[in-house]
Amino acid sequence: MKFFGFVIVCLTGGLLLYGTMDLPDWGDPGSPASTHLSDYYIEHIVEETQVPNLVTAVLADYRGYDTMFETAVVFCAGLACFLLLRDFRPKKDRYFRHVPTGVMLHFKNPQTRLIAGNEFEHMDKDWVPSDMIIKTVCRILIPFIQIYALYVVAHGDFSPGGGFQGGVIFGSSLILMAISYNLKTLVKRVTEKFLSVFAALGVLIYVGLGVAAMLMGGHFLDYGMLAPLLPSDPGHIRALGMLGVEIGVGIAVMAVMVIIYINIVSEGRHDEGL
Amino acid sequence: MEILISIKPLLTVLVPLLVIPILVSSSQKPNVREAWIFGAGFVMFFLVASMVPAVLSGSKIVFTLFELAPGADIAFQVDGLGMLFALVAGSLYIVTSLYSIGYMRGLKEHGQTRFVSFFALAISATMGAAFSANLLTLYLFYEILSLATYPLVAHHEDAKSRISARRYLVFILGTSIGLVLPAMIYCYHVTGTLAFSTAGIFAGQLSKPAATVLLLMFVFGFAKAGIMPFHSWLPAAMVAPTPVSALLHAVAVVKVGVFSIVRVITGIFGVDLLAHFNLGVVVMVIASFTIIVSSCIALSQDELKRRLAFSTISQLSYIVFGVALLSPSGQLGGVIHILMHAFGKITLFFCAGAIFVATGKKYISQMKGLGRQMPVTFAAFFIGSLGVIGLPPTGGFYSKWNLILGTLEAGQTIFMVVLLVSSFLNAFYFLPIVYQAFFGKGKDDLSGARVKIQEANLCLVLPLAITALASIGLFFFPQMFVDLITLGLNL
Amino acid sequence: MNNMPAILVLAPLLGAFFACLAAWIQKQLSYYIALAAMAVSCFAAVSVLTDVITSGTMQYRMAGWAPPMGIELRIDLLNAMVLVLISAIAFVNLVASVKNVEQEISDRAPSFYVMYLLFVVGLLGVTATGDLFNLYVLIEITSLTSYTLIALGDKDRAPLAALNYIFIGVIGASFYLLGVGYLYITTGSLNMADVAVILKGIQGSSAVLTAFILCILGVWIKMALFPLHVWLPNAYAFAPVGFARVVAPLMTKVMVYVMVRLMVTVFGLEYIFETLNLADAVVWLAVTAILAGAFTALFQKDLKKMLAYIIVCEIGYMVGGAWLGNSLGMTGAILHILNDGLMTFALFLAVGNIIYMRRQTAFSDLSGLFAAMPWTMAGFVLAGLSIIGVPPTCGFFSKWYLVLGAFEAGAYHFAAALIISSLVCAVLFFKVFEICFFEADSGAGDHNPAKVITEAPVSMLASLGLVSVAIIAAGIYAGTIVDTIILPFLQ
Amino acid sequence: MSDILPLIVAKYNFWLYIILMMIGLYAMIAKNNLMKKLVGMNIFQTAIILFYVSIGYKHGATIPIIQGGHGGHSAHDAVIHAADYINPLPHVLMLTAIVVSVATFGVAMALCVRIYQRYQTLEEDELRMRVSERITHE
Repeated sequence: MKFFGFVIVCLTGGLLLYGTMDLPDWGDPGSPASTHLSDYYIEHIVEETQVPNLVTAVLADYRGYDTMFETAVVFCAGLACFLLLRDFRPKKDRYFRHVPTGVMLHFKNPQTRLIAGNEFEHMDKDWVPSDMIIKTVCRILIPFIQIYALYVVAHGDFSPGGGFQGGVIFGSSLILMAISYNLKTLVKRVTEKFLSVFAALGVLIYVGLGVAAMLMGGHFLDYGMLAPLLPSDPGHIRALGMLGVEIGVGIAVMAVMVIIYINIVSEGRHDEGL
Repeated sequence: MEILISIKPLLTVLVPLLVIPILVSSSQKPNVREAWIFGAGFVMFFLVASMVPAVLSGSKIVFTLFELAPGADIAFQVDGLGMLFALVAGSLYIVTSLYSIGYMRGLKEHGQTRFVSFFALAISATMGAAFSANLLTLYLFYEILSLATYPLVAHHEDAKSRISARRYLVFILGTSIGLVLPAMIYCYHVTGTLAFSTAGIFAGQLSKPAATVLLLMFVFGFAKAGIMPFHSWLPAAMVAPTPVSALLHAVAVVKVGVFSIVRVITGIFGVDLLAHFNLGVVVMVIASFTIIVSSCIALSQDELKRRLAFSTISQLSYIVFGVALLSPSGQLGGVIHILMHAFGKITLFFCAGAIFVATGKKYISQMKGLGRQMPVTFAAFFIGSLGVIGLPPTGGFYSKWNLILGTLEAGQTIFMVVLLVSSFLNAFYFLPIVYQAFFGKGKDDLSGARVKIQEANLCLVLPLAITALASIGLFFFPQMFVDLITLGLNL
Repeated sequence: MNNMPAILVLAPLLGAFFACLAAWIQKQLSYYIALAAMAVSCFAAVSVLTDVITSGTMQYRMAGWAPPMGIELRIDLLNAMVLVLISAIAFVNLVASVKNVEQEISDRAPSFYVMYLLFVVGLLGVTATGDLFNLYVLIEITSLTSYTLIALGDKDRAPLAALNYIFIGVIGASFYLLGVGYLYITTGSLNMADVAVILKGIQGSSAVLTAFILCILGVWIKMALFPLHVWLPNAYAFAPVGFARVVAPLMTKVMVYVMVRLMVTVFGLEYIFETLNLADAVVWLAVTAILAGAFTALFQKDLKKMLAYIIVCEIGYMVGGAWLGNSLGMTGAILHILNDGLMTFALFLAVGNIIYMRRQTAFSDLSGLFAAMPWTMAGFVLAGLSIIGVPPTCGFFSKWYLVLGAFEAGAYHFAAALIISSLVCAVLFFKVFEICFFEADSGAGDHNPAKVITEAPVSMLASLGLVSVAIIAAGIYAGTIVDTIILPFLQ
Repeated sequence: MSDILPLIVAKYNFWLYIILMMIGLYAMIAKNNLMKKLVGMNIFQTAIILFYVSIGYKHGATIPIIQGGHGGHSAHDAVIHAADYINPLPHVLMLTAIVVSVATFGVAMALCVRIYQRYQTLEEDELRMRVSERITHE
């Protein structure tokens, strides 16, 4: 296999290198890639959409159709992890800790129930007491991370950023919570239903905006047609549409990141894990 | 020539097809089912018969169903040749239906509904083949027929029928896909048409080697015609119930194979082209070989149905042989042999089946003295034998006569010898059976006591009597069929 | 403005998310939403097809931007036809599979339907789009969903098969992406029509050649052309049957469509056949694919595996046909996209029915199926005959064009491969038929030889019946399809 | 040789990414451990992303965010020169490609977890052995 792989790699690499011979030089401002579409975008986008961040404008408007499917891909990934890993059967071996005394109890029969209320805590097998410093630092940090995430989403039009980036940052704040406390803390706050509804809802906001434009008589995703619906001056309407779309993307990405994380670390049981 | 557009040929094909759902739904009521079969059979036959006057007056009935590409469509045409074949198949279907009722019920066979349904499908495909206007349509029905007969051959669902059915399929499907299909597409590639025309479709676009290869691909490819070495499916297929052997393996299936070869020789290549390249002789050599060898093999068979099968193989080659003579009398003799042999051979098969139902005997050596027990059956058998050998007063005489005339016309005296020798062989393997049946002494009647007449039931005896009489009738009134062939082949 | 092209893709997309939300209210709801969404999509596809036939190519500007700047859906005759095929098969399969899904993945059925819809969205999007990069994104949606759904099948082996599929699929998609990158560098555009115009001026460039090879290689990997097919048999055989039924007929066919699209629309046939000298090599590759697929199928002992290798073989047909370099071959390849979609779908529908009743598809588990499930087997036989290429089923007619194209191109080896694979397929299918027909069902018990019919539910049978009718109809109207859709497209 | 060197220098970005790509591809084909294959897959995809992003670069241009474009009216005041900003399109495309590769990676990871749960290994040869063992056991 190694030799076989080497041959394939050499052939492919050779082909790719052969192809570069006729490519324009790196950074050549006159190359087709930098002139044909690129010039149009750079010169007309601000005029047409009032959005200075060209990447956002192309992403959410000119190639918004692509981006919609990109969000659908994210959704797919989340759903895939759920489908492949989610395991509803209760685990056979369960561990409980008696909080006041710190004694560990090991249950081998999944049917057994503990009568005592709040004194017992469901534990991982290899449970380590959470560190005070980490807990505290994270507790302080998480809200700021989340605010920053919202900022990144909201400011995608003007500065680097956008729905994907914001969504990932928000999702990672939740993951940080799971890491610093434990998975159960996260699952208790952010339920599975919440996540899956948000994942679908996020994409639905995107598609819905597009369909709304279609219902208003325009093409799919033609935000300009939303003018009568949104309280803004007509010049800004495309930017607003893009913002709406970015919010949808952000929600979906956030939810999916957390879904993937939870399912993979707990092997689909949503109880124990990192 | 007048061209009439009529839906009748399509209807002829559709009638047996449409009756199949009814047959399936009435599987619990055998009498109702059988009534529908007869209904369909008669309607079909009258449809065919109603077209006879038009065809005899020199018109051609056409109907195009679907167009695939220019020159290659699914289309029907009724000319003399197709009409002859359709008349044979249509009339014998009715007779065979009657016979199969007696046979299947007599033996209490299983799966009768499946049997009659596929039987109807097979006859529908036969009609379609008879009325095909071009090679594509012919191929279509040829394939449908192959597949429709598969469950009939495999009817007994045991190990023996499994092997036979497999062999049947390998030969029939293998040759048609492996040889006919590429040859046909090549023809279309060269000429852009597949429609039959008496002048041939090639118009000088073919070199001699290419023509030879194509011709051989067609002759061997239509393996239903049983040209050696692609013949061995036919004896194997005799495991099927006798009505199947009778109608399909003496009339419909094998004759479709021969009919296809006739069509290819007269309609695709054209007599002139073959005469020009002198290719008729090639086919004649192959056919002669098959005639002689299979006759010899037939001599050595003890199972009656197998002997009949080998006889069929040799008789089929007569037809191919006659057409390949490329002379008017030869072609007339060959094509009319489709008719004459059909009536003769089906009588023989009916007799074999009747003997099996009445006495359970399959082997010739067991049949000594049986003629006194079943006189009608063996009388019919005698007439059938005469028809196949080609002796008066049966129609077979007429075809043999014309074949021999044809060899003289074409100046192929050597091949006349082939015909004569094989006729002797035919006589050798048929007449002793009849002689032994009437005058031989079986084990049972050593005592010499008078044997009680014990025929099979009426459903079996009536059909074989009808076909035997028809065989004699054809000797006296062949003129209509001669006209059909003359018109069809432009002789 | 006609929004149908967008609706066609969006209906299942919206359906997917609504189905996901609805599952939290009532599990059954998601199935009905999926069904409704596919019905809408199907209707839109048909309406688009009729519009395209009457008034020519449709363009739909996403977000209202003119083509090279924005993304457009460009629907001409070719993709309109494929769109109808995809949406119809996906819809019918949804009807047929509900019971299979209940049986195999009952606890997460709603998620299955959501994934299923997204998969169909991907296929429809790939077919409808006129943008090279958009094509990539949509290919990834189909791939991602199919990885997941395949992994839901056989508990032990499906995840491994799916992971292998991921590795190879990612390489394929990445190759395509790289190819698009090279194209983008050299042309500066991503719109297919725009790229095609620019490419005309720079045909000699090594970068364009590299782009072409990369794109085509990527698509070949995705469509499992031999020897890049290693992922396919396991992936399709271990997938849950509700999904295997739709991925097997559609995934490879859509990739063939992408190849044809790249060849005809983007790079141009002139460039491929006149500037490059690859056609001969590719036809030889196709020949190898056909033979390897067919002969490997011979050694399989499981029905699903056997069908998977037949798919590999059929891919060879289409690739070879498309690369013959004449319009007949291309016609055959395009027609075969439609026909093979239908045939494979019918086969897998039948397999689904068998699995529903028997749970297994190893050959040893198939005994007595004709008696137990006559209707399912009737559909299976019809589809099998179509794969073999027996008229009047549709498989014959695409083979007709392919062989004709092979003759015209002088590629006799390709014609021979087609014929040989037909013969091998005949052996394959009749092997299965024999097992189902002759071998008595061991499970039924000896005391009960009377045949008990244990058929699949009506919804599954009705779907199979519908597809069987479609197979015949596609065969009968093959000429019409070619005249109204394929030939106008190629001109 | 003297011809090739300037060629390489002028297009060294492509050469680097192609080498990186090939490293990833090699790992995907030749490595025995499924996780390593996944890592190879990621390297491969990342190299493609870099390849694309490098297309967008223009000498003497800055990131594609128009200076003072915010507010709607200022766009008319300042004339925008295409040469001042790099090409935004490859970035857009790659944002999509990144998401796709992340999603694929997620699914592949989930599959690895499934496989590990079932077979307790991710080494390919061992997996093959265990699968065939299982089949012969039946």
